[in-house]
Amino acid sequence: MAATLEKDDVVAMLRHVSERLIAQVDILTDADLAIGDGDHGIGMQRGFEGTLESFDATPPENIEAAFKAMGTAILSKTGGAAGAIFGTLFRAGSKVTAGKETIGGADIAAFLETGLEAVLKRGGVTEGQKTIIDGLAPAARAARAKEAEGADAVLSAAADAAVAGVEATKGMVATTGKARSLGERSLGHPDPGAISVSLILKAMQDFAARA
Amino acid sequence: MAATLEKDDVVAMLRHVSERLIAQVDILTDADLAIGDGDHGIGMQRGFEGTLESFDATPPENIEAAFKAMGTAILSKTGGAAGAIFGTLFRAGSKVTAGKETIGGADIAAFLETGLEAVLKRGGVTEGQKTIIDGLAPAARAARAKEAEGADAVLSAAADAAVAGVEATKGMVATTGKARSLGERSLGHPDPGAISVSLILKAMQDFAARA
Amino acid sequence: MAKAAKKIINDPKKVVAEMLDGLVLANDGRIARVPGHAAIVRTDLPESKVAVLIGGGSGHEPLFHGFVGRNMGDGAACGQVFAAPSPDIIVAAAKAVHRGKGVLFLYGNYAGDTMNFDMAAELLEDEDIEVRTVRIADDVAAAPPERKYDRRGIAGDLLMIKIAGGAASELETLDDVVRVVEKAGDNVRSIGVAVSAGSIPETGKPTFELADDEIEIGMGAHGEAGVSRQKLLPADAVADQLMDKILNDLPFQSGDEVALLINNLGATTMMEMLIVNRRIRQILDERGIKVHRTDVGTWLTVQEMAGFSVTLMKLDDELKRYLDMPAESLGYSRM
Amino acid sequence: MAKAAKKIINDPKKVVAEMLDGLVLANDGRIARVPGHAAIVRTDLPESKVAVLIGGGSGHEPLFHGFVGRNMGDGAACGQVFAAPSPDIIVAAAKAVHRGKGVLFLYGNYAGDTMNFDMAAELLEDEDIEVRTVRIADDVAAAPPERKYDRRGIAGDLLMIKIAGGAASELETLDDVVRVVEKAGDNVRSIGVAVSAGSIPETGKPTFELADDEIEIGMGAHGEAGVSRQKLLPADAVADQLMDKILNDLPFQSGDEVALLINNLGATTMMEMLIVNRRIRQILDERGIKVHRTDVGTWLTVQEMAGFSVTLMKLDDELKRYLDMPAESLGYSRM
Ligand SMILES: Nc1ncnc2c1ncn2[C@@H]1O[C@H](COP(=O)(O)OP(=O)(O)O)[C@@H](O)[C@H]1O
Ligand SMILES: Nc1ncnc2c1ncn2[C@@H]1O[C@H](COP(=O)(O)OP(=O)(O)O)[C@@H](O)[C@H]1O
Ligand SMILES: [Mg+2]
Ligand SMILES: [Mg+2]
Ligand SMILES: [Mg+2]
Ligand SMILES: [Mg+2]
Repeated sequence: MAATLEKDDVVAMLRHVSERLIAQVDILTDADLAIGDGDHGIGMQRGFEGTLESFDATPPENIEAAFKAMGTAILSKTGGAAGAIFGTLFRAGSKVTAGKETIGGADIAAFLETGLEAVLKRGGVTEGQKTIIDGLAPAARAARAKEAEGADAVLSAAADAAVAGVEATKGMVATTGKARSLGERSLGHPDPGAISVSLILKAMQDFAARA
Repeated sequence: MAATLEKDDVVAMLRHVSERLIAQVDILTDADLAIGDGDHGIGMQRGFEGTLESFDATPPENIEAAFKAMGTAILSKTGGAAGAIFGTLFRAGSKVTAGKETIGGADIAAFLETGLEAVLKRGGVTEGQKTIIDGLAPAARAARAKEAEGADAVLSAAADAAVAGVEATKGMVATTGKARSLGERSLGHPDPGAISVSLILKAMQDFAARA
Repeated sequence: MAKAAKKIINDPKKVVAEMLDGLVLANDGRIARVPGHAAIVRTDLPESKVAVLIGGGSGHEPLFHGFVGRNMGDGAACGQVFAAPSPDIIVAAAKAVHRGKGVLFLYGNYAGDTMNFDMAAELLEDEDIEVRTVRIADDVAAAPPERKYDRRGIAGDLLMIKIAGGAASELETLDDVVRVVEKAGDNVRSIGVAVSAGSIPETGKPTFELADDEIEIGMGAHGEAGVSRQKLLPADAVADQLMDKILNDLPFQSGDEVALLINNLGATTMMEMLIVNRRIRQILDERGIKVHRTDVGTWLTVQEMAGFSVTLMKLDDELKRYLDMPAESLGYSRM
Repeated sequence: MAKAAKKIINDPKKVVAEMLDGLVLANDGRIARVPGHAAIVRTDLPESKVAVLIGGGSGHEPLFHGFVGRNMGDGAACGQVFAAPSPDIIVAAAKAVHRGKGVLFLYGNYAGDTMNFDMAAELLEDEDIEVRTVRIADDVAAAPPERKYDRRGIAGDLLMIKIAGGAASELETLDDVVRVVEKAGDNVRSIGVAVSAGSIPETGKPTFELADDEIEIGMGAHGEAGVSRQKLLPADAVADQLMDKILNDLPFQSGDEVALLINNLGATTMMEMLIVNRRIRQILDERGIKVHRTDVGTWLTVQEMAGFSVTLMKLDDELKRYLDMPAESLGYSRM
């Protein structure tokens, strides 16, 4: 149970996230097949494989560099909507960790909020349109609510909120992205991008709980 | 049981042939699917429908005209190898009936022989190459052997010989037409064109037996 | 559930990289790879011209990267299968095509493409390279007319690229080129029909499911839902439905001249498309709409998907001029 | 057993007639129907030239009737699906294209085509119209080299028509055109690979059966048997096998220049063909064989069959000249 994370923890956590997500791509593929074009799984896989390669090639010098390297790898390797969105999330979010040797609950909340803000700007959508935002926004709020309790608790709250957010997307009609044209037919299906958010946060939570 | 056929009999017989063959096109389709391109059934159907239309539009004035009209319809409507071959058979064969008010066994034998000769010239193949010839050549020989016995007996002998000829094609390796490239793989399958010969003669035989 | 398609490929993860190698070679020297990037550029690019950069996800070959050539795109940024290219690819491609007169970004209107191309445009602006964007949004099935900005780009892409390529060969400024291409965009309408699904090489899974006796009118180029799923219909009835949607969307009038494009989504036969063309021309004749130019072929595919789309672009003299310019590329060439 | 394909057609018995109507319309006035016949002719045919008549069974669109146009075929005689046209169609087409300098009959070497075109040639000779015949026989899988006359014609058709069209635009006599086209025929080699079957619209039945994990090397354009049926292989291994068959058939030598053509039999993706092209070029590079010109596209189809073929034609300066002439037709156009 880690209330704060050092650079090595963060790198190890992001490695864990990458490996876990790579192992779970089929969930994302199937979710995207249902309401999108079926490439979300392989796209995220490319991004996370790219992250691991980047960490191997250039071990991050600090926490900010670790988050940013992940964002850069996703941005350039994932492509599509998810590449732009998750790339922006990690790259923008990384800035709040600039100069920090350790990060705690408040930092994680700030990371999610700053990332969210950048993603909202990039994608031009709001909550309720059945996107990544519907996993990310509740997660950021839950994190802020627990900011005093340490990284592990914050990640746990954020992950739970994201999972609930995914659940909520089932009841939303998509009004952006490839699922938009489905209209009512998108009802009942969770949003693939939101699922990715929840899996990423869940992997972080599990890492922090063990660390 | 008709030993000789008059013009009206011949026209009625060729109508019967056309109708019977149209009803049996699936046999030809399947045979051509096995060792060719699968169009022999619909090709013969076009030719026989064309024959019926031609008879309706211009009732043949004599026996020669009836056979020739059938050949012309097949030649122009069937297309492909079968159109050229069956068209040539009926058009060339028709010549032996020129000026005849009735035809008997010897005429039918001559019809088959003359048609066969023209077809051999047109197609450039010999017996044993797994073609129409392997139905037609035995039929012509059997017809000549019975020439003294009247149209019905001659057609019966010719049809039986054609059926045996079809059976024999199963043991032949195709060396011409679309089945050629199958080589040994054509073994066991009867030749679609030879089947058509046997069905045509069988229909003639049945007509003559009832006439 | 349909079976995964049999494909003649090597490593499924390398399809885009190997496809690009093969594409460059197939152009017999007329295009080159942008070093280190999934991007290509014409080798015979004139020294001073407005540049046209096209691009998008792969898997729709010959679109987009097959449309780079004389009087077509000057370069292309290539994403992975069905995934927009990342900003770094787009930036590299834009720099490779830029000849001092600015770059037109011309691509299909999808969230992924928009975000990645926009990020690239911002990076290029930092380096003082002028970029203007036209997003192709021709699919009338994707959104009602009042939300045209929400429509996705489908086979109208070809006509748009053709016009952009022509305009950028003749016109002096990026503004002028943008004006012509935007006019073309205002006047182009498409709609497709899906008969059976394609699949992504890496997953092997069909992108959607249709019953054996069903078709879907209006389905998008990645299997996005259309306007109606229905029983298989005769060609004339399908053509009637498609034309109805198109002709009701833009006020085409008697006396109008149009470009007509019938695009094979992959596995449909040209025989079917020509039979459909016959009916389309009957409908246009009845309306007094004259066809200036017809293209029937395979331009925007969705892997081995079966189905086709119909595109009409209303023409004026200026659009005709650029559309009719000779053009040459691996995927589209016409004198 | 594979299911019958879903096709967007009207009456299955009318596919050829309706397709031809749609084809003429799609040519925007450049070709016309020969009245009363399943045949087409260029409307802009020069007053005095050697005529090139192409043709064969339908169902392979754009081949043959899509290849009528400037510097391509002057007219085409169209049979029903997979069935050679009858002599009366061929005679009518030949008369429509004849401009006093004789007619070249150029078609694929199949028994049905040979018999019907020969009958037509005999009828035309009776009317003092000079006819010469070149049968295309490029498929190395169909027979060993010593029985080249037994080989069938596949996608090499396109290069042959291209050369015939070019030669007939420039050369004065039928003899000269025949000489060039025969030389092209001596120098062209193709082989295909089948991945899944197409079907005839009227029967709805697939023309052959292949297991889900099988391909067949050397299969013909109507599903005629090839040289080996085997498990699905990576693209490079398939390319190796195809090239091996071609390169061992004609003594291609280091320093030779060739035209390379990769033809989609219907439902194969261009992505796959480009991946194969990459490997083909590696093989040719190793052998020192230079590619003068590449075409990758959909030229000879077998309805919705999946698979492709590779064609090499060894070139000299004369063949290059005619192959490189600009040509325009609905199915093939290149500057
Ligand atoms: N404008 C947007 N803002 C935020 N997220 C978006 C936007 N558009 C799409 N998404 C997210 O992207 C996900 C799809 O990602 P992916 O499949 O990788 O991209 P693509 O749609 O390009 O195939 C969707 O499930 C949705 O969550
Ligand atoms: N050269 C030939 N001489 C005689 N019969 C032939 C010849 N070539 C093919 N055939 C016959 O034609 C039949 C096929 O007819 P069909 O399917 O209508 O033509 P195609 O081969 O053009 O598809 C074969 O079964 C064979 O009997
Ligand atoms: Mg997707
Ligand atoms: Mg046949
Ligand atoms: Mg995508
Ligand atoms: Mg046939």
